[in-house]
Amino acid sequence: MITGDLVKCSLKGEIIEGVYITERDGMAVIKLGSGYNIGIPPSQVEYIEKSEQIPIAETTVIQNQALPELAIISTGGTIASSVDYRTGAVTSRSNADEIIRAIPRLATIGRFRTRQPFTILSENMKPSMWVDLARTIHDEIEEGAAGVIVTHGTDTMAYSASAVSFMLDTPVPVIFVGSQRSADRPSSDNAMNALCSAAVASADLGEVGVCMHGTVNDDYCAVHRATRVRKMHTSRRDAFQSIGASPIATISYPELEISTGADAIRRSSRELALFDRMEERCGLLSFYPGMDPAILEFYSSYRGLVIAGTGLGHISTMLMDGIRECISNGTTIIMTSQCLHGRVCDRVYDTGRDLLAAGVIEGEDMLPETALVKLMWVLGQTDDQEEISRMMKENLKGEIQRRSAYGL
Amino acid sequence: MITGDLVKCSLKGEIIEGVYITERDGMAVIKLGSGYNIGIPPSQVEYIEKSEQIPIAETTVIQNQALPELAIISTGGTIASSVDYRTGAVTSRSNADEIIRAIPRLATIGRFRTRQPFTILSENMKPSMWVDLARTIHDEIEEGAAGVIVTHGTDTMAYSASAVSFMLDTPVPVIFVGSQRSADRPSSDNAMNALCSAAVASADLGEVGVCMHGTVNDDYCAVHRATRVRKMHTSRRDAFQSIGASPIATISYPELEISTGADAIRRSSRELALFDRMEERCGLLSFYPGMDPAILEFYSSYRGLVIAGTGLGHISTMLMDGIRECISNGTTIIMTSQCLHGRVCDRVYDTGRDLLAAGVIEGEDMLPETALVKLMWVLGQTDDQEEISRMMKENLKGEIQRRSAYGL
Amino acid sequence: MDFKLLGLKAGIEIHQQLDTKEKLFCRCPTQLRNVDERSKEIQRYLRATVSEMGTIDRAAEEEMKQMRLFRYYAYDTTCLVENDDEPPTPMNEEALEIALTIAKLLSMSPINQVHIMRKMVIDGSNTSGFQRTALIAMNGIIGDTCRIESLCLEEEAAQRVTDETFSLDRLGIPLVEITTAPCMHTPEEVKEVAGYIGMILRSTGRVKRGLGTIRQDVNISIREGARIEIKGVQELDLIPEVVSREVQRQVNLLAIRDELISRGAKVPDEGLDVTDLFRETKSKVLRKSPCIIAATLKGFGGIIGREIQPGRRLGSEMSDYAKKCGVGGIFHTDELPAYGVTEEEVHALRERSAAGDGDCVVIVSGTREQAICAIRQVFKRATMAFEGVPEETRKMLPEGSSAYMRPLPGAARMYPETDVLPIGITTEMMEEITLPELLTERAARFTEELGIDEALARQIAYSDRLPLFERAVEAGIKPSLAARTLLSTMRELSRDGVDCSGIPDDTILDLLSRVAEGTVVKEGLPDILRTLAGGAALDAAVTSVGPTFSVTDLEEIVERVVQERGDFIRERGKAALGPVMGVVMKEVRGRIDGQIVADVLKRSIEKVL
Amino acid sequence: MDFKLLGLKAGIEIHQQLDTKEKLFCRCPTQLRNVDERSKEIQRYLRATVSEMGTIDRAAEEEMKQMRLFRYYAYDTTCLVENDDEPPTPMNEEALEIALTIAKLLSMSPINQVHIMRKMVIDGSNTSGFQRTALIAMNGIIGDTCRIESLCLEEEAAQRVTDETFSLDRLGIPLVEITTAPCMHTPEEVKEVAGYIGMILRSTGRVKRGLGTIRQDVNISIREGARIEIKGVQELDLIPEVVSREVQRQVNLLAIRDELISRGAKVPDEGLDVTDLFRETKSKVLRKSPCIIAATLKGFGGIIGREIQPGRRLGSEMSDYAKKCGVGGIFHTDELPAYGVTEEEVHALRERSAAGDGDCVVIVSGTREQAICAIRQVFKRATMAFEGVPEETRKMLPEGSSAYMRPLPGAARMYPETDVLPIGITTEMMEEITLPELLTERAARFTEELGIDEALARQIAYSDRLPLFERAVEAGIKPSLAARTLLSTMRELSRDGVDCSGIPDDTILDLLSRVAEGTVVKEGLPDILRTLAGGAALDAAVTSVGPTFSVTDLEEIVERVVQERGDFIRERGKAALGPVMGVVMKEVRGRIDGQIVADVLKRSIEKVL
Repeated sequence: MITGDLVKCSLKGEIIEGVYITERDGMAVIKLGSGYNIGIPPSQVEYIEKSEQIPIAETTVIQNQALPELAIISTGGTIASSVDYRTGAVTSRSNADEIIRAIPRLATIGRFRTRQPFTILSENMKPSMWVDLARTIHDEIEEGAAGVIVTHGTDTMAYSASAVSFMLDTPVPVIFVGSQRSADRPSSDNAMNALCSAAVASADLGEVGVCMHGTVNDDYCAVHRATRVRKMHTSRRDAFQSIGASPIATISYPELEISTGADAIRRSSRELALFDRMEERCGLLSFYPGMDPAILEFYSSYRGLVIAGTGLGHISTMLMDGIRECISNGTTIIMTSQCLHGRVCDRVYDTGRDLLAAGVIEGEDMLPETALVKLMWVLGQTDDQEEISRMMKENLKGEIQRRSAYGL
Repeated sequence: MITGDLVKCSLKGEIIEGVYITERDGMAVIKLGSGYNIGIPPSQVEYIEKSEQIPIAETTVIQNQALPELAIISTGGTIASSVDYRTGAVTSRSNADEIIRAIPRLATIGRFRTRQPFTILSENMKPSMWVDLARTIHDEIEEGAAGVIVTHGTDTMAYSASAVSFMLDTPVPVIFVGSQRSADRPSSDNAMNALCSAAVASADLGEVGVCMHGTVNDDYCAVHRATRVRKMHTSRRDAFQSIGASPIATISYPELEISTGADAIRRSSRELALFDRMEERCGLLSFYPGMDPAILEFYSSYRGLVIAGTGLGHISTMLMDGIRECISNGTTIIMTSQCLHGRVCDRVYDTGRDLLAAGVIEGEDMLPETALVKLMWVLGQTDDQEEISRMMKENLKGEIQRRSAYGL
Repeated sequence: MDFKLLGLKAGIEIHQQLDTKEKLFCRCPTQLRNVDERSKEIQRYLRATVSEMGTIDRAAEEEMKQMRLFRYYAYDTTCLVENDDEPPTPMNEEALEIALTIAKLLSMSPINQVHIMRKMVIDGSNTSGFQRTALIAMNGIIGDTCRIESLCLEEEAAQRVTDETFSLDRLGIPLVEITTAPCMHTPEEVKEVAGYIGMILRSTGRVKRGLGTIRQDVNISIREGARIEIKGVQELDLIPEVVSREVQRQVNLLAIRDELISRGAKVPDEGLDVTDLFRETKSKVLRKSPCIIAATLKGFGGIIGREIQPGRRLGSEMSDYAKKCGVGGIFHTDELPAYGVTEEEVHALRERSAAGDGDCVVIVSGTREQAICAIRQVFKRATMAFEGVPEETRKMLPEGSSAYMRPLPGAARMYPETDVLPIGITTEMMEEITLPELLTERAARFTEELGIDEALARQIAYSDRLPLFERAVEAGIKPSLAARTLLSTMRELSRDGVDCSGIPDDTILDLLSRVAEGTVVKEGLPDILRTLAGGAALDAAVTSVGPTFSVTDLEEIVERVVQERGDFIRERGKAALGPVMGVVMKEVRGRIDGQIVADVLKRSIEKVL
Repeated sequence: MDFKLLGLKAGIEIHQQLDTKEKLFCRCPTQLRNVDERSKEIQRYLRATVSEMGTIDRAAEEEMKQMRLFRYYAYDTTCLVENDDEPPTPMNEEALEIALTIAKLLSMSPINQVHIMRKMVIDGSNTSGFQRTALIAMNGIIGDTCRIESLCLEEEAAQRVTDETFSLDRLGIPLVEITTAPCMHTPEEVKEVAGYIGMILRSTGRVKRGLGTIRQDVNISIREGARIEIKGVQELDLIPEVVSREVQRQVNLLAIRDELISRGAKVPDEGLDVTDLFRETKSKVLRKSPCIIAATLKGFGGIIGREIQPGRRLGSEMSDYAKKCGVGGIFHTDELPAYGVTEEEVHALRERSAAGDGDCVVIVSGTREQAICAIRQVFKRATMAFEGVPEETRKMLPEGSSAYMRPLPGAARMYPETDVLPIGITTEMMEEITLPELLTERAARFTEELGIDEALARQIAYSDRLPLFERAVEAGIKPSLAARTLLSTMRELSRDGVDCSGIPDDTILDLLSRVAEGTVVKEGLPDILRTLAGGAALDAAVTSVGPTFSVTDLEEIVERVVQERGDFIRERGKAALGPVMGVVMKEVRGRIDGQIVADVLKRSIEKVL
């Protein structure tokens, strides 16, 4: 039997008809006429006939040529997915017509073309894919896209956005968008997030951002700077938060009115350029009490290591020898803080001063994850130790804030 | 020359007298009569004589025997430190008289006795020290302390408090307190934190908490449940935050009025008991895109591993083989989320379901750091895999919340 | 009406909330809250999602005609799951066990592997836009002829506070939905079956009691009619009326069908803007309306205004359809002139619409968009009239008639809940379930063991206070006292407007024990309960009704009264007991048992004689 | 007064804000803000910390007498460092370079390794409770006889808004503190040295200008007197007055000392509660006071009321000390009866206090705690009177007298700033510094190169508009026009109450260029500047003052005027030029250069003649 076959099954003598869906944990899953699925022993299921294939009725999509051309690059994730109502399987909508059919109001904001460099669950994202993604975005902008929307699973969206931010100098908005609740549910945040991201992709912005719900209400979306954003909740719609910085824009819903922050980078401020080398042999290590110093041996062959230390950027003195060993082996080590908020300062306590003396670079107020992505990128750009150190300490794409504003 | 020697030094012919402090980066550091320190080449410094040792004038401290007896256990950290105004060296105040002399109002709250199991920078804290600390606290309570105050460096205070929380069933408040700004400065948060912690240590509470500034103002302190607290800022006074939970109490300042939360555990709710075995071979691994699966080999000999996965608790499928290998080697693996807020749910996506099938245990809404400490403790209590799994999923000391309240 | 002749087939769906500690897919308590206690609000839109078939479920589509912002009240007893901001937990095992118990009581076959489904509901009552539901068991038996089709375990929807505002406290409370086959053929039969199932449910002792915790939906069709689901029938006694009115409606609709066909009636394709006709009208609604659209329904004259059910006309049905577009309703010439619309205006309207005598002109008003949407809905319903009875979900109106809610939902709105793993139901699980004593059995036992008469025993067994009754009897209180207090006394108080439902069981038990101990007399119970219902504590209530009154106290009064009336007593002899008793009772009523008074007085009179 | 005879020794400390892009220990701009622009507030207590020596610095202790809650205004231009919620950054290199430049200009020796210190200040003006300061250089030379002791680089304190409220915008702006040796011996000399150092500072072109950006503190002592630091002398011209009034104060205090000793005066140990004496007094302050404490100072009669400086008595000094306890001041019998206190009350007070004729009774009022604290402060200051002059930090009062602030701080309040690493100053760093042209040299150059007279050249060189002047000259504008506009014109406008300081340099430069190009006439400058100061844009200002006026326009007017006055002109001949010029000028003043008018008119008259 295959999915869709009409079957009959007996339940305590009573005969019931249904559609065969799949097998699960040794049971045959049958969809009854009422819509309910039930799992019963396969032995009780009997094949009747193939089901009739009802062709999918598709309305024609006409795009308004007067609107700005926006590129949608889909990489997977729930934002543009749809569910097979019979099996529950989730498939990805990737062509413009499909997307507009799902969210018709998009057609009033722009005309869309789509690219799909790959489709993955975002937890399977790899640095090499970031490079592919950055190249795809670069090509789209080069070919005239007025803005780029990247649909992405939320798990690693902040990492990817940050990576693209370092690799790409963009004159147009590059907006990452995802959804926290699957697109198949009427309450999904996908439509609002997609509409807001389209609105901001055609707005006066010239940098890489992440556009997601600003609150748990369907009231506005926030666009976060790619290098300052972090997924701060496993499931809430407003999981994405700018850390130590304000969002660069907000978009009201359903009005789609955009309000841009004072320090947002405007459209055409930068020339399009791509620097797409990433050094993958970089790691991120979160320190904890009792950490075995031997772990550093694992990283000693790495080109770069970001440590998320405690407090102002500390680790146990037990690790100091390993740190020195790594550095003498040519590993660049960046200190960030597992506190996430606030600035690393290794000049206050002895432990910190020892780290500085050993050659550890203070990561200022960079998020540990952003520091990792940046380190991969910096090590892809240069081998010169002084240049590496200079670039890591310099604010390149908003990842470092020279001042720690109060109230964020 | 030693610290305190009177010296004269010549500065472009001019002779200046001062006190020799130390040598730093090849320079002799001299304190001038004006109080300023300067560093000059040692060759320009000439010894005159030993300085007069002025005996330290100490006022007598009389403790009020009518007040509740509170134990102060100092482990180091800036909270009870004082600075040598000549050298800048920081020393720790550890006996009751010294502490009361520094913060006289303490004497109006309780009478104090002190213990100092060790003095370290908190980043050098180790699980074996947690055990010593828990034993010391246990002894103090057994000997009649009405409350225990543990002074602790802030870097790893949350880890230690959490560890003590698991090891110790306490009928009295066990309050960890630290300070974010060094005690030598007039603006230090140490006095307010210490006073608030003493107030709450004598209050109607019977659990382990962390008492720190509730805001950046000197208006109130919050007491956070040990297993739900995290240092969320490198430097702000209000760095400690309850994650996904309300503080269990607040103490107004300077009034020291205590307001206790509805779910706080009251004094004498639990019998004193100590379970002081911790399994140290446990690790915490924060997943990031591009993580080398080989890292899991490092942990395969561990008894326990907490993973801070992405989103609802995911990692790359590239790591699945390593995970299975670890588990088959007997490593207990707990999944938490690097989002910090929210609950792990590995039933929603395939990656998660694969993890569950491999035997990974969902860490519910536990903080990754708390999950690590709990895992060390649980593995110290039992070898039985089912029991381990049951204990890890059960709320023992407030580390798991069965419901995710909205608004926290 | 001869229902059998009409081919009445009726089935019922019973929705019963379960009394579990926690909700079905989260760990919040199943506790209802006062909206004033809300701590937060959230606001969301819902949108129907397209199924794989490229279609939107017709019920969902109906709800989507307007973009509505829903507001939800959250409480400290609700969590992120109700907010649709956290995946659900695995299904509540307690709820599943209760559902399986019920299934076993109904001799149903459990499903081997239960799959949790999402049923799309976008009227705002579910934050997620769907209701989680699982088919737990099938094929049960009830009585001799009737079959239970299915038992589902579902989550309760959020309670509507006002139009677009919902309260999240109720959302997620476990609910069993028991659906019978359409095996009933008279209105009375429907009521009986509903009553029997209700008894089965309450026999578990683990279902919620009280207003709104059980709801009956009735499915009704007659020959040539269609399946109609009438929702929200809360009172058992109303069921027969609802059923017969629906039969009447279907009969009338079928007659209308025949008449329309024979008249060659016709539904137009388009409406006509007649806004200008009503510029000066006295009808406020029309005068203020930015757009008025009219349409002539050829051959519908007199039919749209025809009553099909008490208080309901074909026009009412059209109006219900039109309201989905946000308009207030429709006007039609079968009822005009009226509502401020004059004869002249009607004339002008008919003229403009080129309506003949046998035609009916319908007008709708609102914004242009609303009006266009509404007139199309009218056309839709008018077209359906040629088919007879459209399949619909309807809601019951207070007297037993019904109004249109939405089309019957199709299977398209049901798809798997991927966040919750399926659950296997094993034979062992079913065998481990111990069946509770049925309430009918229990009533019989009360009669037999406690000597309570059959009617009272049945009342007690079915009452909300049954657990309290059983505790009281266990505590040694006389069954008759307990039964009388919990049933008669409280019912009488209730007729006086005193609501005893808020008095805690423990308090009542304490009070009954005091009566048993003699420190409170049973005559005082009504007054004490009345005081307790007002919020007083037990001790205060007892004291307020009167100080405890000893036999010695009584003897003093009796002695005084007997002395005062010595002559009368001596005159009448023992026959004086009655009249003198009245005098004494005037002073002591409610403070001491009448039997004791009689005894004491009798002795006292005997002494005098 | 013969200052040399009195042994006057004076030194000065000059605090000059540096015009850096960022603050000294954080990366905020050095921008002052209006308090209305604040975005947040924070509230903190400060407490003196005990040094290793077991002592609290006496200045800090003085500030601690009350537990004060300080409130700070934060801005979007301040950060967590100003909030004392983040460790400082390394020292601002730009500020260090300016400081070293100044040091080099003053021929000072830089410190090899600069250590940043914390100077404890708990008056609330520093959120941390200390001011970061570093000794950068020592031993400079000024003139022939005077020595610069030290140059420190410090962070500016927060600006006080009201008593306990401070604004964080100023906190952390870099400041150089230049301290001279006590090498000045007359008030005038002090002013000269201060002026010279100020010139050196401004020569760098990298210091802040304007109100409050430079502050002079003066250190003064006379023989047998004591070192007094008078803070906050902002105007150079006031320095001599301040110095001589302090000398006068010290002379008088020494005389009081001698008299007290010769009288055998005595300070009591304790005060006396006299609250009851003033229950009915007309003095509102006393009547409302919960506690009044009196003390008899034996032998102080007449002395406490004695003037020691214009407007200041010994009593004023005692009052300053008492105010540290939160009381409003003191009363003493040398000035009573007064302030509503009657003769009788004074009598009663003296009697109760057992005060003799030569004694003075002091009373303080407030809460009991405050009053006890205050009377002790009075005793403390009275005891000091036997020593003559106590070492003090004082603040300047408007006319040049001074009031007590706090004791001179000791070295105990200085300890290392462990959050900032020491900085090495190498010979190379010093050599790389290019010294700026001194303003004196520049003035000379202006005279020589630009032909401006010496006085004007000096004015220009010292003026705030110097950079603008230099830009103007570079842009080809006549130096005399630029100098006259920037100095005379603006000064005259300022006298009329027109503040030109808000007009941007670029606007002024543009305006001057238009004058140079002839599209604006220099006669129009005052009016245009006035309009600009009111906030107008340049084009608007130029237009508003009058349309641009061409020579052709002028010629028309001239022709008309000359024709009208043909007879007069012919009568007077060339002598008519003056009177007719007056008539023309009435019409065109401010719109065209007078010289052009004269030329055109002259030619026109010649034509007529």
